[in-house]
Amino acid sequence: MELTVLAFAHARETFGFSSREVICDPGDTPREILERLVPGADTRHLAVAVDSEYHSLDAPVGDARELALIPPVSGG
Amino acid sequence: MELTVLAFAHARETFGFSSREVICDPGDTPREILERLVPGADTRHLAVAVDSEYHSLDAPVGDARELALIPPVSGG
Amino acid sequence: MQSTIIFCREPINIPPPPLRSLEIGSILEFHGLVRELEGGRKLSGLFYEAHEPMARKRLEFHLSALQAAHPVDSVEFIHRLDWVPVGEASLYIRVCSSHRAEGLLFLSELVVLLKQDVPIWKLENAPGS
Amino acid sequence: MQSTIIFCREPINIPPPPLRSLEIGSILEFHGLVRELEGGRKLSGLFYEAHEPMARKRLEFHLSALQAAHPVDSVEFIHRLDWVPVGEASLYIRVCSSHRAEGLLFLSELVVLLKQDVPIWKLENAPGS
Repeated sequence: MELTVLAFAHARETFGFSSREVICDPGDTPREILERLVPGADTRHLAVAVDSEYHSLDAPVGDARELALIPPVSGG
Repeated sequence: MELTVLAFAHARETFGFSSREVICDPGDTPREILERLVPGADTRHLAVAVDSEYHSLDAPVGDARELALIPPVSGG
Repeated sequence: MQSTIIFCREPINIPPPPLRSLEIGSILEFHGLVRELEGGRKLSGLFYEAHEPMARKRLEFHLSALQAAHPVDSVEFIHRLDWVPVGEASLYIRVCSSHRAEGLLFLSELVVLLKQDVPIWKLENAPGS
Repeated sequence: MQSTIIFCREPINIPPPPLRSLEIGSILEFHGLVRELEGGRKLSGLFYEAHEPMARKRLEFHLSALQAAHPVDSVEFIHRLDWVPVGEASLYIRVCSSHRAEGLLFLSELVVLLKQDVPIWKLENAPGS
């Protein structure tokens, strides 16, 4: 399946892209997908969202269309 | 000496005036002055101010120019 | 801190905010409106009365105390007196500060103190009516 | 409760307050302005970026939770995105309620929640600049 990976703010610098299409399986976890994209990338302060809902780095993405990389927020 | 007694809001109804000039001595207390003005008037929920500062009902008014009768406030 | 205390007898006229520096990060505004129902009765307005010189003195005292606890850059306090129709503002407060935390505490504690000992009263009817 | 969530890319345009009943007794407004100094450095502005659909979803979630805790009549949330010059507002929130207590809690908790998990970011420079 095809998944859109969106990298926001500082995650864009860490991962080196703002949007990327990747091929993955429903059983893949965000951590596995990110490791394939950028091996060894730092995910310590990163949250992820799947189809606009926060999601564990280690839970399968299922039939998601979008994976968003969410560094610490700073709105307001 | 002459003292202006001001009655605000519900105190105006209790005491029956909004402003009154009275003759008193520096040693008189607000309670004594009020008792002379309206014998038996209810002072239970009344605060008083002397020259725009809160004052005890039982402390001498000294050389005050104004005694204000302050029922419970309700601004805002 | 720059502070302004105004008592007016017409609809409250809100001045432009006193943005005195580029370090103001928070502007908080509070409008207190007269509500139609008060204690279950339907009103057309409220009459506000004050011991103005004393109210000003009490407010100045509270503003100084609040400024020591929650430093802000400016506060404007406007209270309308006399008859205020339902739906119109009897009170307006604006607090400008670097950060919102101080502004929120300053504003919320100011309204509490106002209702505690500042000689302003609301009456259901104008005196003598 | 009536709630509005707006993301804009121009200076924030404040609509007239949605006074939906004569039982509104409190209007609270918060303007968050971009400050010149951030971490000791002098800025000319900040660039705001959001995951808009997700930010909207998170905000809707928080507004519902806050409404259960502190019922208010309406809330308007406006966040400006892209470049916001120093001295201009990046955030505007207005809360209308019967009483100020609910409005103050709603407003102050909303800003805390916003900064906790709503995907909006401020950057010192525009991406790619």
